[in-house]
Amino acid sequence: MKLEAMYQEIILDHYRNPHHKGLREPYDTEVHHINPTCGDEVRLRVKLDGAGGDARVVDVSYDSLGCSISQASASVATDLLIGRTVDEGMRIAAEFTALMQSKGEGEPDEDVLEDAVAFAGVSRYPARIKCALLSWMAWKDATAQTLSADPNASMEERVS
Amino acid sequence: MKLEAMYQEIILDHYRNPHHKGLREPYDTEVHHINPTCGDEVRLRVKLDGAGGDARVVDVSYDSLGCSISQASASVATDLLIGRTVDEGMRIAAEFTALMQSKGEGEPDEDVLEDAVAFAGVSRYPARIKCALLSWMAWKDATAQTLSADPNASMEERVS
Amino acid sequence: MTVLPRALDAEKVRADFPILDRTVRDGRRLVYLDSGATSQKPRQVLDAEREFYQRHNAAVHRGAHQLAEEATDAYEGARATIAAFIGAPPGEVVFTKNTTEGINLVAYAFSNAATAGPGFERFVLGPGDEVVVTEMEHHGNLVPWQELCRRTGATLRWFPLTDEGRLDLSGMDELLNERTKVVAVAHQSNVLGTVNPVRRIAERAHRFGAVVVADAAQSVPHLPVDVTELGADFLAFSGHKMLGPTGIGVLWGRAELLAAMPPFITGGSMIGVVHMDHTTWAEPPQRFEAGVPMAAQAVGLAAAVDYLTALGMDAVAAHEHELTCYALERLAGIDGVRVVGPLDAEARGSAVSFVVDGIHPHDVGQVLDDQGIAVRVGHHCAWPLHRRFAAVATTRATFYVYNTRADVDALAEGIGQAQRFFGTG
Amino acid sequence: MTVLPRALDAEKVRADFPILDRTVRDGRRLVYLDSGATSQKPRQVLDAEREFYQRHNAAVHRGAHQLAEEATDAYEGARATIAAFIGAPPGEVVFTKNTTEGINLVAYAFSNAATAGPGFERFVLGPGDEVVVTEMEHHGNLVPWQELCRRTGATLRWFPLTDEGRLDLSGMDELLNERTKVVAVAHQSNVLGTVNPVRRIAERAHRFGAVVVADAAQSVPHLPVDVTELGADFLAFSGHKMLGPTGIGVLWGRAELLAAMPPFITGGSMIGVVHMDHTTWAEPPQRFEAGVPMAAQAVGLAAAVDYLTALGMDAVAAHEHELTCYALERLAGIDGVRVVGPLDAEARGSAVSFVVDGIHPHDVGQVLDDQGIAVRVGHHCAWPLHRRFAAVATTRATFYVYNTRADVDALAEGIGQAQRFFGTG
Ligand SMILES: Cc1ncc(COP(=O)(O)O)c(C=O)c1O
Ligand SMILES: Cc1ncc(COP(=O)(O)O)c(C=O)c1O
Repeated sequence: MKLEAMYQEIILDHYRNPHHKGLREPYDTEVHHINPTCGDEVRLRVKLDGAGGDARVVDVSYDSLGCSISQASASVATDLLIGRTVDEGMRIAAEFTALMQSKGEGEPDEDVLEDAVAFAGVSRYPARIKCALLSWMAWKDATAQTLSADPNASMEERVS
Repeated sequence: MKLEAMYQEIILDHYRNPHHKGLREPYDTEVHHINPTCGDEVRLRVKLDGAGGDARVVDVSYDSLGCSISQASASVATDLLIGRTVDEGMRIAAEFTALMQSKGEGEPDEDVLEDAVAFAGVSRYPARIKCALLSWMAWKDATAQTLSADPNASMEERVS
Repeated sequence: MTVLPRALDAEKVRADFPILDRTVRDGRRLVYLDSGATSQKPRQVLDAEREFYQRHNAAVHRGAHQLAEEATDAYEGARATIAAFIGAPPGEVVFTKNTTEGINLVAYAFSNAATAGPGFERFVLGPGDEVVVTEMEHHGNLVPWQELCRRTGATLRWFPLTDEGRLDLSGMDELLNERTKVVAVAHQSNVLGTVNPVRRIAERAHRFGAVVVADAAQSVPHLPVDVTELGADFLAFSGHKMLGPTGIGVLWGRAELLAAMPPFITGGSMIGVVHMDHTTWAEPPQRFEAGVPMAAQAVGLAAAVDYLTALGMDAVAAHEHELTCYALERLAGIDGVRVVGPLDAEARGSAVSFVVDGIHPHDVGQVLDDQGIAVRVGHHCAWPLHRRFAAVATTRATFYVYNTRADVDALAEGIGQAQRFFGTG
Repeated sequence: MTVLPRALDAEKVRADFPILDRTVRDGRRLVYLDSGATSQKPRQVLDAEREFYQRHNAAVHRGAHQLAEEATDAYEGARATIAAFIGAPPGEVVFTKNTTEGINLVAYAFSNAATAGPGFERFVLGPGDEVVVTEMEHHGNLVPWQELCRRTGATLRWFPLTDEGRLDLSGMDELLNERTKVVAVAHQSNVLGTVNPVRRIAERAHRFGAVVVADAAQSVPHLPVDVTELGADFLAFSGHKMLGPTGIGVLWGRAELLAAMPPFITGGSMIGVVHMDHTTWAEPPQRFEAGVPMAAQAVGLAAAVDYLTALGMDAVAAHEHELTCYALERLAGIDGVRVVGPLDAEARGSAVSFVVDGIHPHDVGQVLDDQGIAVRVGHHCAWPLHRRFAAVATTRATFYVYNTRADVDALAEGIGQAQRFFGTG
């Protein structure tokens, strides 16, 4: 059974008890991302303080429909992102994306990714990578929109 | 060499010295048929006397561009059709069409088809059957148009 | 005395499918329950394709040499075989790459007719006209009609569904009326399994002169289908779902409609005469087959049809019916499992979609996959249908000629395993 | 010092093509000179397809089980292989069923743009706009543009030809102007063999913002083609002409144009979100690949590309160049034979079309066929070109990797045989 390699305890814990879940005020931008192959969705809000890469991520809140991997990933993402600067967050997101694309060969840096290292096993299952990335994509999108203050884009359905 | 089975002497004779070739007056209907796979063309005129199936085929004249088989077939067709009634002509045309579709298995009736029996070998070559039928199709079309006196259809390019 | 259909011997059938011998996920027996997405191929089909390439390959309809004759014979012979399979004359069968292309071909005919010139008025569509689909359609029989409406200004309407997963025909008398120009409906739903009463719908639609398109992607592979009995005007299906190769599909259409229909994809081999400034069209079916066609795949599909015919489509349907009954029974026996679709197997094919309380379909599918069981999870290209049943996604098992009761048992046990793993069972 | 390309060993190549061992017409050696219509397939390609079906077959992009992962990997791996072959990123490669579909896909984008909503304005076309083709186009790169003009009210214009069979570019400055929105041109003519200066045309067309479509059906199989060097915006070609399976083709397009292009065939797997009343699109290339794709054929085409890459496209081109020179020389030596197309082999591929005085091409082809020589006769889907050269039809020989000088000799002798038979030689 290789199931445990994918569904590490950490993942199941975050899935059962997600952190920072629920949509909160105040926020700058809300996005709605959808995985077109399975229909999973996340609504995610970002509140920043400051401008550019040095802006601080004051809050990330979300509501989502999806599988254990996408739920746990959203929970882990908020843990990692809240309180960082945008630049730091983007670096972590890049590291996590690289891990997901590593086909099980990645050697995650626990100092950077913390609980997110538990997703290493997911990268062996191509169909699940999008689940793990859904909320990260949404966060990147919402953050970019906030920084460029594009008022239109916020509420439309986006496909990750 | 099976070439001779296809290019019977009778066919080559008609090809080199076609009968009734050239467009003549008077005529009721002229049609222009084209073989879309190779571009071969025939312009064919029909002059009938009378109405319905008993009408007499007074003249069939034609001008054509095409291979030995299509040229010889036009020549043989005019030999067989001029002077017959429309009903007789249609019967001969049907017999000839059946022979062409016989895949080399047909046993042509020489009393009906006369020189046209020489085309039996052509039916083994699917790509050439249309050549042999081109002027027959044109004659059937021109005759039908004359009998129904459809004035529009006469000069457009038709595909056989 | 009724004659029972020959029974299908699934074990014997399995021996013809090399892929079923392989293992997955570290040595698990492959339990393939995803034939609704695409079927596996028997040796006979692969052999037919290879034989074509190794002996007769040439461009069909384009050469005067022996190989070209043989290739053309093989291609047109395949057309005749497939036409006979659905009770149609060969001239009414158009080869496409898949069901989706076939449906688009008809949809584009309706918008192209506006500029196609005389002879094609039958297909002109515009504002005020209505196109009717159903809420259970696969995207392949929904989006092309949405797009047609967008191009022409016609209005899209649809049949709703009952809670049981059947078409709700109660509003049919209003829905199908003098404005209705096209009715497009799945013969068998790829999610619910529901077999729709195409004939009844067609009879009403025809009163108003509407054209009826049946999406037969999930019916022709699984049921005996005769186009005359079905009553539709067009029928589209895919080779890859019926033991045939990928890259080949069929659009059947009534001869008089095909003749009145402007072309879709244009190019070589579908023309009458070509000038720089104008072109005329060949007769159907050539008019709709531009370019060098998928000849080897047509030959492969004909071999698949021969294979199915040898089994007997009645026997195929009976075999699937038995598996469906058994699967519905086994699933009913598992607490926390809800089937989305009819719970009885009448007028119902073998697609069995379900949700498991507390476990997302992706996670159900993952646990099944870990045991070698291949199912599909997601919206199965029927997103509006899933919204209707308030499900983001479902897990779907589909059965075919090579499936057995043991496969159903594996599925049921696998679901139990998922419940244990996620602590919900 | 110049590095000579590796020479191609045609005898060794022939051993990979089982069909070349067969005989035709009562025991004649097959001399296959019809690769311009479709090529033969090496064992390696047939093996790759079969291996896919027997080991990895599943619907790509649609499942979460192991077979679906493997099938998706195989399909996307094929895309990457083929993209690399033409110097493009994988995301710019769209799979189609053939060249014809690829060109139609672009042509329909221009008419669909009118109703496609925001984001697709780049492709809107209308009265006053001009679409430019050439008089040497294959129907597959002519009729779709005629039809586009018919749908949108745009005007079709074309480059004329010189008597030698080259594009007459003398009027280019007038022909390509601010009204020009599309320029569609064959990279290599399937009748004349002429290789057209796509880059030069594209440079002028791009000054006016026009989109340049190259029909590469006859170039990608025969020459090293790099999309960056070529300078076009779209490139279409067919697998079956380059040792690959039937039923698969490629449309390459620049990423920024693909992104701004509305879809053509709509249905499953090309969507973003689907509601009953509106739908959004996936990103390219998925946006243009509706329905279950021709996965096995993509894998087969990738194997064909690997085969050609192993031979080296420089070596392939050099081999064909040598055969073309030799064929032009042998044909020049026969009284009463006139080649339609350039008489020198510079900027010229291996399609050699000709007429024989006093013998119709059908009859020439028949005599050749009788000797086992497979050529094509007719207008080769380039009817306006034939009118331009006052020929109802021509006889065409085309060469590929498995042809030899002995095949050229057989052709020359066969023509002599035809002249003797018809008493003209
Ligand atoms: C120059 C050219 N363009 C387009 C085509 C069309 O290719 P296909 O029939 O594979 O779509 C061909 C070949 O038939 C060709 O030679
Ligand atoms: C009901 C139904 N319609 C249409 C399709 C589309 O078929 P294809 O993807 O082969 O075009 C499918 C399968 O995917 C289907 O199940």
